[in-house]
This record gives sequence, structure tokens and C-alpha cells, in this order.
Amino acid sequence: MSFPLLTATAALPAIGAIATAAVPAARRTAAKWLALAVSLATLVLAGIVFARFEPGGDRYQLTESHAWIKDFGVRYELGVDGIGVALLALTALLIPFVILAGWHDADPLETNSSRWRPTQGFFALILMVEAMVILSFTATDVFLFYILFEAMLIPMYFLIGGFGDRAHAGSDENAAAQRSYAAVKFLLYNLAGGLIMLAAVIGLYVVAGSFSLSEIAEARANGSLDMATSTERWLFLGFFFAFAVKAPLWPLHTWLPNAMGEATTPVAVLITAVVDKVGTFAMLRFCLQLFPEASKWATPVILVLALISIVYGALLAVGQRDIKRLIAYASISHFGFIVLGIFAMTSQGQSGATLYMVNHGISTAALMLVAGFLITRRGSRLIADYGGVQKVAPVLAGTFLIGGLATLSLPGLAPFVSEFLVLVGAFSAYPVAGIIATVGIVLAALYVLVLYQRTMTGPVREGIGSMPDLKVRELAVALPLIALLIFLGVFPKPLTEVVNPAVQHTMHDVQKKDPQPEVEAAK
Amino acid sequence: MSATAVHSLWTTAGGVTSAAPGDRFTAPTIEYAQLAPVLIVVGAAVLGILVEAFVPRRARYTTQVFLTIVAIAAAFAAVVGLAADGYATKNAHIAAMGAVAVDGPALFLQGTILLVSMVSVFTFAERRLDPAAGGNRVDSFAAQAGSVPGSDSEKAAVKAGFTTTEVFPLALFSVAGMLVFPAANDLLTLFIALEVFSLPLYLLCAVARRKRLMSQEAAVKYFLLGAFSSAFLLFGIALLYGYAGTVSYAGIANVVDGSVQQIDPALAGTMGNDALLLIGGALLLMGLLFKVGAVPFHMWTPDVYQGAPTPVTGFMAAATKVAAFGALLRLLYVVLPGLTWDLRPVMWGVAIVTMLGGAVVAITQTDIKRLLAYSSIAHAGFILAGVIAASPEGISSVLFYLGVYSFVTVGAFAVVTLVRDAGGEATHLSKWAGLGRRSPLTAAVFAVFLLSFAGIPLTSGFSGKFAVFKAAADGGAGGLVVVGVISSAIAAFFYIRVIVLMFFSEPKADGPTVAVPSPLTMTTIAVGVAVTLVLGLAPQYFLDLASQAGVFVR
Amino acid sequence: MNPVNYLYLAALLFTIGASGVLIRRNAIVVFMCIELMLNACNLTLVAFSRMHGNLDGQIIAFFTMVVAAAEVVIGLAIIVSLFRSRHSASVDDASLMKL
Amino acid sequence: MENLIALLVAAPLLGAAVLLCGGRRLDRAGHWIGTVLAAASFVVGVVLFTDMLGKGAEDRALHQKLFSWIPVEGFQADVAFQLDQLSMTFVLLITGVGTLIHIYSIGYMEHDERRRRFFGYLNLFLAAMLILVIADNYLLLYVGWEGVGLASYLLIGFWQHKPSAATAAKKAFLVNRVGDMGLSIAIMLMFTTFGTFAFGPVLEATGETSEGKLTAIGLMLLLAACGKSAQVPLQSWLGDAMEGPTPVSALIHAATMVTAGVYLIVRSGAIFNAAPDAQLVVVVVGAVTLLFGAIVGCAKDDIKKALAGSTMSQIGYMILAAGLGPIGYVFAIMHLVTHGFFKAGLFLGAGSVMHGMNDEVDMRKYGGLRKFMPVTFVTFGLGYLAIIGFPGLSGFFSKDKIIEAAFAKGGTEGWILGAVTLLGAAITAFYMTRVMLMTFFGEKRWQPDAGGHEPHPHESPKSMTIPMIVLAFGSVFAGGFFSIGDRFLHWLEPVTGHDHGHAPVSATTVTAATMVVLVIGVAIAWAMYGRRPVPAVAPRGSLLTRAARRDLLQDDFNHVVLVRGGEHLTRSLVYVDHTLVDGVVNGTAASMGGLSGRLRKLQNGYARSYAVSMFGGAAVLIAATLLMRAV
Repeated sequence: MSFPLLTATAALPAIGAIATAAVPAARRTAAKWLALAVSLATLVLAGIVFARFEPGGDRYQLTESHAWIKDFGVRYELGVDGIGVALLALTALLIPFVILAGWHDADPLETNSSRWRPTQGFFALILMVEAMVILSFTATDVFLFYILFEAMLIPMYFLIGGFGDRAHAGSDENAAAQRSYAAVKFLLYNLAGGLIMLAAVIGLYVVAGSFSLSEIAEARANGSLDMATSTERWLFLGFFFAFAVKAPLWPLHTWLPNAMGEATTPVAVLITAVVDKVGTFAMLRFCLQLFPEASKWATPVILVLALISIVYGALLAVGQRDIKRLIAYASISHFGFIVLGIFAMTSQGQSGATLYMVNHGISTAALMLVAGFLITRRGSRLIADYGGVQKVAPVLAGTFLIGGLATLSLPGLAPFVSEFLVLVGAFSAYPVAGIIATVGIVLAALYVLVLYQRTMTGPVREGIGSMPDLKVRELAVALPLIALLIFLGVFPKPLTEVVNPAVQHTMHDVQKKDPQPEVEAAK
Repeated sequence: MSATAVHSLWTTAGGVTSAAPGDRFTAPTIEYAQLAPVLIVVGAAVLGILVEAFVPRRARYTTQVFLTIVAIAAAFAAVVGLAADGYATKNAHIAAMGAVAVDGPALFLQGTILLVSMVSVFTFAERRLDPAAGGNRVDSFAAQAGSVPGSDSEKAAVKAGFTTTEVFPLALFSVAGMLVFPAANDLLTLFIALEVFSLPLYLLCAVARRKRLMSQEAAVKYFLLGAFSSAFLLFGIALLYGYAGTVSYAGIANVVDGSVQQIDPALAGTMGNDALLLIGGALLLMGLLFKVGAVPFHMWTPDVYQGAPTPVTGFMAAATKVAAFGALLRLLYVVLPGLTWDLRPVMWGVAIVTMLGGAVVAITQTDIKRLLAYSSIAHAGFILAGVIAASPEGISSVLFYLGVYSFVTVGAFAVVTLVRDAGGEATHLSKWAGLGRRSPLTAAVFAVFLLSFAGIPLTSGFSGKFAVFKAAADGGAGGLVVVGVISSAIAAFFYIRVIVLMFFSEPKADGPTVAVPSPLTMTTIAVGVAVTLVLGLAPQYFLDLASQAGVFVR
Repeated sequence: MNPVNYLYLAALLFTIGASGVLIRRNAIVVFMCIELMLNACNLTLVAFSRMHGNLDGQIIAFFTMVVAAAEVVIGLAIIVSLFRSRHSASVDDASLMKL
Repeated sequence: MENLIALLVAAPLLGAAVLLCGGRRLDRAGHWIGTVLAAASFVVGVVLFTDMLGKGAEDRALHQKLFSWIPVEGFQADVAFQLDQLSMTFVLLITGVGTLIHIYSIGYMEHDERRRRFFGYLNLFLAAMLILVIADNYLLLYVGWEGVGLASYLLIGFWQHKPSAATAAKKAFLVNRVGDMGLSIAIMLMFTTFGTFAFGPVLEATGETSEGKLTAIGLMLLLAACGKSAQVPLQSWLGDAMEGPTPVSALIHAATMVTAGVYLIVRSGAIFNAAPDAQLVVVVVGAVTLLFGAIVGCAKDDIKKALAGSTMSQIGYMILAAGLGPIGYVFAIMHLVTHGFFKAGLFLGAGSVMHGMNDEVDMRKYGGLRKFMPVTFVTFGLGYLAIIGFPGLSGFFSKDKIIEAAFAKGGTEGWILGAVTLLGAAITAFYMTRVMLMTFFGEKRWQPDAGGHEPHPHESPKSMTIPMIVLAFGSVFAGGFFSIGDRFLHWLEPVTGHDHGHAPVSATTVTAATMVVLVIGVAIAWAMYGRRPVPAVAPRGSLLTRAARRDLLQDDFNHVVLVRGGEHLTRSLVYVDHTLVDGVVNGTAASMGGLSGRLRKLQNGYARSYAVSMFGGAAVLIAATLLMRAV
């Protein structure tokens, strides 16, 4: 029994969360530093996991398995494949920046309230989310995953509803109303999805008699498990619905703009960059692995939905007046790409989708957090309130631009690699889909550049003139992310070599072969 | 066992009449040891009445509380002892000449009931919440139930610092009835037990210290409707007796599955062979569904829950459900297994409307107690789904759910007692706005309970729900599971609403304050939280318990 | 002989009682109607007891009476206290709690 | 030697990084760093060039693989460079002209406090452009392709405080993105067809696939080329791009970046050769743009916009040539290089003029400047002669060859193309003469500006004039140097291949014809702008003139169809999202609430109605049970 590395990686932030929450009200700053330290320590652990993971090795590594709830046939089973380890690394990587960026977002407005301790709560909740996300990326037991998938909602819900963006349009109580609306919408959407999934999870157990991915795969292999086609399809739909809500896929997306708009920027980043990835991750790991046939059966519809998300999200992004909502819709478009890559069911598509999850996480974080710095300076989310920022705060503008360029996936920055892989993968399997998706590239350029032009260029608007440039803390958030974007754009190999084997496993699960190039086939 | 032996507890056996006058009398064999839990509680109750009669007023409260707690603890110890002697499993058998079953479900449920009543008695005994009246600490019961609210006599009683310490013996009687109810092995015992635990509850509902009018109204409604339903139940019993010629479960079961032919041919000729059975079964079912508060027999629930003194509500909501579902299970599994196929559609229908109805109507509730009432209705629906899964797994899942649910309920109502303003408990939801800001801990605890009700993972509510739905799906009731998850989604909405209210809305200036309770209520709440979290994270042990206990003796 | 006539009678009584509960306002009367329903049950029980030639039915009938008596005690207590505080025994007046 | 290739890119890239991250402390040295690194890159280029000359024609190509970029199952993309004669030509052009323009900018941007960043962007551009031309596969080329797009975006919008500049920058990037879409689709097609997108394998395997596939790929490549090289229908951005500082217009929007399209097509020659239909489209696009740009150039009063039109038209020549296949590849590139010299020279001249005229761009406010700025006049004049194809100067050789090639295409096609090219030559002569006359001849027409101080035209500093002089040399001699003994032809042939075609008319005839149309063009121009004074405010002009002033209305078209339409689309979608998609959800919630409210009414507080429901329930229960038994 080796050291339970994965459990440790997940447990550390959980414990840290409790510790942070326990920090007395007065010692606000201490809580912040504690949270930051914990997240960094987690990053170290995640790094060790990444290092220990052997690309060539077994499908699931660093596995742990303990009996948990016998009656439900539930085991506490952990293990990471290439996809899991990549996303685990992403999560551990982003959280410190989230914390750093949200340094002042949860300072209580009135300091007299002695018992209400928002700051501690804020950071504790973030760490709690981190713990749950990490665990859900490593869970190889469907039930365990489901539990985390659902439980994760609660801290997120409090983060969204409890700590609104101070830079809101309109009066305080109005903002509070919108905020709780957003939070409730977020929770109910996802809860509904989760409950549908619950039915499917139970159904799966009734059919398969086990929750363990490995056992089910085994049973499938030796033919002891034969799902009726209709059953498999129903179960698949149950799972997919939940993930599509989380992802979010058109037309189940409307919770995201509200949530991201109303939440504080770091939390918004937490939503898109980290938590939503669980949805797409789960499509890849559970939908395809558990229900290969049904997945193939559903592919056409899902591809259409993905394409709609891509174009629709981008167009709506163009039409937004609110910076954060704009980025939210952009994310919807990007999630469309991820789903497209997953269900194209080609090696390039799925590797691309996995890279996309990571890169989108980083790029959105970069863009959104810088946007957050901008918003806190001006105290408004409306694009119309900005203009000429680059004249007064060139560094801010520069970082913002790079974030934007990453979002429109400019070659040389990380997202390009993944986006192109997804496109190629989709194109080689479904040429039309590939071509439609490329429209998304043009639209991406449109909304990013329009946003940049309206906010950063032109004559300096009133209220901007005295805007200070990025401070050290903010640079500490922006620069590493940008560096990472460039590095992974130029040299994505560390990721691809981890991801490729996992993708091959998935391809094998769904028994799909990459379409052969015409010329090769001719030879 | 032979039919004669069964009901010979009531009629001295005809078999021995020919014997010499000296030994005409053969005493019925009563296994007192195995009935110990019930006997202890009843004894304590009787003792309690004597206390009321003879112990000076000053000392009564202390004495009663002590007596009650000791009695319940002792009874629980007895239950544990019986279980330890394997009465839950291998030695399970019918005691008291067929009147009472001592088997797994019975003991498990009795244990649950006793623990729940223990913690609810703590809230009965709470004396720190209400402002002292006439210089004495007072609990949430009327100074003098008899006196008219606002009348001089009441003022006098208050000034004199009277308190209704009778609630404790009443509660004990009720507990005794509940202990017998799920263990009853013939219809008569069932009926008696029903009345024994109902009647004291009617009274308990009426004796609230504040808002007495509502309290009395609740009592009247509960009483009339309860009596009404028990009349139906009794008629059902009569018809079943007519059909089977016996009231013992085993006997009826034999007749139902045709191993014994009882019914009068002439009667059969007129009204068909099974009419009596079916109608009787249906009526019996209805009587029990009334007690569990299933739609459409649920309408008393909201009013009574709202009107009754909150500690009583908690007790009622938790313990009654446990007892009633226990009886329902035994009825369906022991008496009417032959009828499963006839009753299934009906049960399906009831379960569905109960789940959906409870959840939907709860959305627009504005009073926290009514809200919890409707939520309890929805939960009754979920449990019914487990009941319908005709399998041992179904039984154990229901047992587990009952255990989970009852503790959460008591805890939740205990929290409700803490949130007070000038008019006593502030139960209107609007008053709860911003509670999270003013007293985070209380709000957090309540939120935990709500999440457990909503069945969010890592809380006991989820484990229970999962167990029940899994059993249902296994039992081929997949449709119920789907309806279940849908109504859970709806239900989530109003639980979330309360959380939003507590945490995300600004506290009102004239908002309620959270009274600091005595260790008694604190224990209740703490136990609730503990059970919620433990059964949420590591339910295995209790699931084992439930599944071991999941076999009815016949 | 065929006990069915007794059953019809009992059913009739039971229905009368039930409809009384549904129709009458005065709590006391309602309560009496319930008693009537119980009596219908008793009649049924006794009839069947005779039909089956065992005593269970009659025994149960006795128990029912006792229970009924107990119910009367409790019921009257509640109804009377309600009457005293509201100066009306109408069940419809007692409708503070609704919706 | 191979290892030097990376240095080509590394030097300017380093410069960009240093200058952009360096911060204010580099403000004073910034421009020098930039210039030196650009020059360094040029030196490396020259070294490699000399080395290349030392080798035999066939084994001149160098190849350097740095690392495997995107290794994914079945998908191999490397960061690898390939330096053959074609790339080398571009390398020298880019780094050479680039360096000159760096030097020029030192003077030109002297008074701009963000000069450091300007040089950073210039270096960034050089790096990207070099990646574009020395990449050994289409994906890496794509990187450079979008990289230059970014640099151009940054430089056009360099004066971001001017909304017009910001808009122009955005427009340029977006239009290019449309082209890039074509490029990415082309790459995908290559991947699915050939399983790779490295130049070597793809271009060798063209024989093994269907013509249809190749046509598709070709058209997609052409789309990309149109975007980058401002060819119809994606030409609209180039005119606005003149918002950028003049050195940028010279380097990016005249000499180098805009010619990337030509490079792409010539580089992909093998594909086009095998797809005649695609070639035809290329030729058509080239021909149309050739005239389109020329016409626009005639009507503009803004000196830079006039030159931009001319650029468009000249690139039209190149694209046309490239579309002719092996007949024209070499000449396309040759014209590209010469054009690089004289057009850059012209732009720098224009810049120098503006420099002396308080950044006035309206030629109607110039006039008679030759006295004030002789050097500019001379260099600009030489560039002018070169572009109109005055015998002996660069333009003469390169353009003449293209016209010949056009005829050599043969058949009616050949005649039509030949005619078009000739017509183009005439118009070129006309509008360039127009520019020349309006700027340097006639009376001075400038007035005091709003500030009241009237411009004092003066010659620009050395740092600006020297590059102009160098480029002037290029514009005079390059063409001759290349053509004598077909040096250039032999240099490129190994890469592009060549084919003389069969000209229906002799070379001399073509030359003669060219001379004739040239004279006509000049004459008309002189008649209109030389003899009588130029009105300070533009006359209303004919319909065509007015259309031409508005870029032949295609901006208006874009505005109405794309911009407006897009706005409506997005606005309506926002509405749909809010009302429909979101409405459904909120609707369900609301209806649920309504249902709840209605059911709630049943709970009317009357015990008797509760009893009713119980009674009814019991009845239903019984009925259902009996029913179940009945059925």
C-alpha cells in the first residue's frame, strides 16, 4: 500500500478550507495567506502527481481502492489517466491565481460585524471547491464521481450568491436580487441535471451491478455485461444531460452568463476554467467509456448542438454590452469546440478537446482576471463605460490584449494548438462540421477585437483618466498565465505525450479508428 | 402456529373447556422480557400520572423529565438487549400469543422511535427559550391548558408559574403506542396501538403556550380527521375479519394465499370471493396512509404541523412516520403479499401524487413549519417508493430512510424553536431573511438539514434517497424513480429558497433573534447534525443494521 | 343464513356517519357521526363473529367501545376548550390555518 | 549552416521580446536595439545566401528541424525550417527592406514617445514574416501568416487614440481572418488527403489524388492569399490600413506582408498546376484586382491611399502571373521583388513629404514641392519611373515579362489577359503621373492649418533620406540586374519550374505596345493635372470617379450587408436567447409556481373539506383495487 498521493492532493485543500474557515474574524489577512499557502502546497502535490505519471504505463495510475458503502456497491476508487492528470494539474495551477486575484474581493464592507466572516468563508469555499474538483477528476468510481459532481454545487452556490461582484449595474438590493437569482439558477440547473443523472446512475447499477469503471470495463470485455440497446441509450442520455448542463451546451447554457456576470471575477473564472471542465471531462471519461454504442448513436445530434453552441455563443458574445457576460458567451462557444472534439471521435479531436480544456482554462483565466482588474478599477462592467485605457494603463491593456488573442486562438499561443486539433479531428470525420466550426474562428476575432477596441483604444473616457496600471499582485497573476500560454503554444509536447495514450484508450473503448488519409489509403 | 393459538390471547382457548374446573383456567403465555420496551414505557407513563397527582408542583418538572428520560433510555437498552439476543434475526418470533411480533423490523423501528423520542423529549423539556413568566422558567407548553387564552385564569396560572408537566406522561403513552404499532401482529393490536399513540398526540397538539387558538384548531382538526380515518381503518379490519375469520396477520395471510378456505360460501356467492378482502385491505391501507400523510390523506399535515407546539410537531413528524411506515410495511409484507399485484397500481398512484403534490405545493409556502410539513409529505412519497419495491432490499432501505429522516426532522424543528421574536417563534419565512448574517452557526446548521432534506450528496438525506430509489429500481419501479428525481428537483427549489433567504438577503431591522438554548436542545440539534453527516459519509454500518433487520417474521 | 343484509345495514350506517362528518358543521355532531361509523364497524364485526362462529369479532367490538369512550374523553376535552376560547363549536370557524 | 536559419528568426524575435517587455528604461536605446537586430538578421541572410550561391542549383535547399511541435496520434507538426531559393529571395527582401525601414523610422518616429514599442512591433513583424517564408510546412506557415496579421494589426492601430486607426486595425485583422479561414480549411483538406501538411510530401503527392480535391485546396489557398494580399473580394482593408505610420505602410502594406499571398500560391505551385480550374480563378482574381486597384488609385487625393490602390493593382499583376502557372511563377516573384523596392521607396517618399507637411496627406494641398525637398523628389521620381515601367528601370523588366507571360498563356484567355495587363499598365502610368504632378509640380497649394501656422516644407533628416536613396537604387537597377541573362529565372527555376509557353506575339511587340499605352497614360495625366492648375478642392467628378473615391462602393456594400446585417442578427439572437431559450426555463419555473399556487387553494382550512378529500381518496382506493382484480 503506497502513499495515497491522490487522496492527499485532494485532502490538503479540504483541510486547508476548514483551517481557513476557522481563522478568527479579525485575522482576515492571515486567512488569505493561509489559503494561498495551501493552494500552492496543493500545486506542489499536483506537480508530483504529474511527474509520477508515466505516459506509457497503465491506463489508470496511482490508483487507490477502499471499500466504502458495500450495500450500494460503492468503492472509494481513485486513479488518474492522462486526461485526468492534465486537468488535475490545471486545477491545482489555477487556484492560486484565483485566490490571488480575489485577494480583496471578499473584504467585508462594514468591519463592525464580528461574527459574519465573509473573507474566511470566501477562501475556504474556494479551497473546498478545489478539493472536490480534484477528487472528481481522479474518481474512477461512478458513484464517487456523482457524489462530488453534485456536492461541488453547494460551495459554488455560496460563492456565487454570497460574494457578488461589487461592480454591479444599479442599486445594491437590485444587485443582490440579480445575484441570488443567478446563484439559484446555477444551482437548480445543475441540480436538475444531476438528479436526472442520479436516475441514470441507479439504472447503471441495476444493469451493471457495479460502479467501478474497471469492473464494468472488465464485464464488458468478457461479455458478462450486455446492455440492451435502448437501456444503454437511456442511461447515456441521463448522464449526458447532466454533463451538457455543466459544460454548458446549447440550449442548456443560460445559467452561465448570469452566474459569471454576477459572481466576482475569480469565482467566474472558477466556474468556467475549472468547474465546468468537470462536465466535458465526464463526457470523455464516462459517456464514451460506459456507453460507447449509445455515444456513437447520439453523435449526430450532439455534434449539431456543439456547432450551434460555437456559432451561437460567438454571435451572442458580439452582442453583449457587459464585459463579463461577453466572456461568458465566448466560453459557451469554446465549450462547443470541446464537445465537438470529443464527439468527433478521432484521435486529433479528442486530444485536441483535452488540450482545449486545459488551454481554455488558462486563457479564460488570463482574460477574465485582467478584465476583473479593469472592472474593479472603474467599478462598472459595461463596455460603454470604457475607452482609451491603453493610454493610461498600457500594461493592463497589453495583458488584456494577449488574453484576448489567446481567446481568439492566435497561433503561437496555447489555444491555437487545441483548437486546430479539434478542427482537424472534426474535419477528418465530419468535413461539414469542421468547416462550420471554422466560422467560429472569425467570430472569435470579431468579439475579442471589438471588446479591445471599445475598451482600450480611442480617446480616454471620463473616469478612466486616473486609472492606475497593474499592481504587483495583479502582475503576479497575469504574467505567469501569459508565460504559460506562450509556452504551451510553442511546446505543448509535455501535455500531448500525457494525453495521447489516454485518448487511444478512449478510442479503443468506442472502437473507432481514425479515418485514413486518401493518399495513404491509396498506397 | 394454529389459528386457535393465535387469537387465544383474547378468547381463552376452547380446547381446554372439557378439563376439570380446577384447571379450567390456562393463563396466556406472555413473554414479558420480550415486551420489556413497551412495558417499561407504559409503566413509566402510569408512574408519570401518579407523579402529577402526588408530587408537589415545584418538583414535578424535574421528576417528570428524569422519569421520562430514564424510562426511554431503559426501553432502548431493552431493545438493544433483545437485538443482542438475536431476536432481530434468528430468534425472531411472535410473542404474547400472537399479538406482538419481536423481529428485526420491529426492534429496529422501536430503537429508532425511542432514540427519536429521547431527543424530542429534550426539546419538550427546553425551558430557556421563552422569556421567564412570573419569575419561572417556562417551556413551550401552556401554563394551564384548560384555561381560556387571555383569560384571568390563564394570567393567574402564568403568574403562579404553572406548567403543563402532563405532556411527559402523554408523550410516554404515545411512545408506547408507537412501539407496539409496527410490532402489532394482529389487526386488533394494530388498532389499539394506533389509538394509544394518536390520542395523546391530539392532546399534545392543543397545549401550546403561544398562539393557543391555532394550537387548539390544530388539535380539533387532527382529532376529528384522525378519528375519521381510524373509523375507516376499523371498518377495514372488520371486513378483513369477515373475510378471513381471524385477525391475526398470519391467519389472514394463509387465507389470502388460499392455504385455508375460510369464507362463507353463501356470502362469497353474493359478493364475490375477494370483495371483502379487497375493500378491507384498501380501507386498512387508507388508515395507515393517513398516518404517514400520503396524498390525498395528507391535508391534516400542514395545519397540524403549523398549529402544534413545535417540539410536539417535531416529535409527531418524526416518530409517527416511523411507526406508521413500520406498520404499513408489516401489513404489506406479512398480511397482504398475496395482494401485491392488486395494490401495486394504487400504491404507485399514491406514491406519485404524494411525491409531486408535496413538492409542488411546498414551493409557495410562506411559513417554515408548513414548508417542512409539505416536505414531509414529499418524503413520505419517496419512502412509499421504497415500500413498493417488494423485496428485502426495499424493507431495509425504508428502515434506513426512516432512521435518517426522523433525526433530521427533529433537528430541523428544534432549530425552528430557536428563532424567536416578541410573538414567540418567528415561523414566517420573511422573518428568516438574513439569518445567516446575524447568526451564521444556526443558519448553517439549518442549511445542513435543508440540504439533507433536498438529498444533496454527503448528507444522510442522499444516502437514504439513494437506497430507496435503488431498491425501487431493482424492484422494477423505475418509473417511480424517475418521478422521484423530478420531484426532488422541484423540492430542491424551495429548500434552496430558504437558504437564499437566510444567507443572500439582507437582515431586516426588526428581524427575529436566535435564543441560546439549554444543553438539552443543543443535544437534539447536535445529534441531528451528527447523524446527518455520519450517515452521509459512512452509512455502511447502519445499512448493515437495516439489512439484517429487514426480515419480517410470520 | 347469509350475513350480507347485516353488511348492507352496516355499510349504510357507515355511509350515513361519513356523510354526516362531511356535511355537519358542529364539532360535537361531527364527532357523533364518527361514533356512528364506529358503531357500524361494531355491527359488522359482530355479524362476522357470528358467521365465523368465533368470538374475535365480539371481543374487538368491546375494545372498539372502550376506544370510542377514550376518544370521547379526549375529543370532548379538545372541543370544549376550543368552544370556550372561541364561543363556537363550528368546525368551519376553526380555519385560521389554510393555504 | 542549417543552424543559422533559426538565427534569422531568433534575432528579431529577441528584439521584439526585449523591447516589448523591457519597459520605459529602454526608451532611449530601443530603436537602436531594434534596428541592430533587424540588421543582424539581414547579415545572417546574406551569409546564408553567399553559402547558397556556392552550391549547385539542385542542392541549395537547406532544412532545419528544431523540435516536434504538436505530436498527436496520426498528426505530426514540427517546428522546422526550409530555406530554398524562393525562401531566400524573400528573406533577403524582408530583412533588407526591413532594415532600411527600421533606419528610416528612427527619424520618422523621433517625436513619438512610444517609439520603443513601435520598433518592438516592427521586429515582431520581421520575425513572423520570416517564419512565414522559411516554414517547411503549412501549419508553421500559418503561424507566421497570422503572426504578420497580428503585427500589422498592432502597427496599423499604433496610434490607437485615433478611433479611425483602431477601426482600421480591427478591420484589417478581421478581413485577414476570413482569409485565414481559407488557409486552415486548406490545411485540413491536405491532412485528410495526404495525411500531412509538410511542403515536401504534399507537393510531391499531388499526382495521387483527384483533381477535385486539389481544386478545393487551391481555392482555399487562394482565399487565404486574397485576404493577405488584399485581392478582390477581400481587398477592402488595405486602403484603411494607411492609417498606420508611413514606414509601416511601406514595409508591411507595400513591400512584404501583402505579397505573402503571392508567395503562398507560388509555393503551392504543384497543387495549382494540377488544378487548372483553381488557376483560372486565380488569374481572374488577379486581373480584376489589377484593374480595381488601378481605378481606385486614380481617384484618391490622399497620397497614401493612392499608393495603396497602386499596391493592390501591382499585386494583382503578381497574382495574375502566379495564376499563369509555370509560365509566370518566376516573373511574379521578380515583380514582387522589384515592386518591393520601388513601392517601398515611393511610400518612404510619401512619408518624407508628410513629414515636411505636418502630416498632411491630401495631395490637393501639396504642389511644387520639388523645390523644397529635392532628395525626396529625386528618389520618388525614380520610384515613379520604375513603377510605370520606364524603359531600363526595374518595373519595366518585371512588368513587361508578366505582360508577355499573359499573352503567352495562349488562346482567347491569353489575349484577354494580355489586354487587361496592358490596360493596367496604362492606368498605372496615369495615376502615378497624377500623383507625381500633384505633389511635386504646379503651384504651392497649402494653406495655414486650423492652428494658424502654415507648414514649412523641408527636406527630411539623413536617417530618412538614406534609405530612400538606397531603395531608389534598387528600383533603378534591380530589374535590369535580374533580367540580364535571366539570372533570376535560373535562380528560381529549380524551385518553381519554368515554361516559356508559346507567345502569339513577339516580345518586342509586347514591349512596344507597353510603351504606347504608357505614353498615352502619362499624356492624359499631364493633360489633366499638368497643364492646368489642380483645384484645391476636389471637383465632383464623374460617377466612376466618385465610386472610385469610395473604393468602388465595396465598403458600402460590406457595411450594408455584413455590418448592418450582423448587427441585426446578433441583436435578434440576444433577444431570442433572453426570451426564448431562457424564457422556457423561467417559464417552467413560473408555471410550476402557478400550479403550486392553485393547488395550494385546495388547502382551504376547513376540516370538512379535508375529510372530503380523504373520503374521495378512500373511494378511489377501493375502486382501483376492485378494478385491478376485475381486469
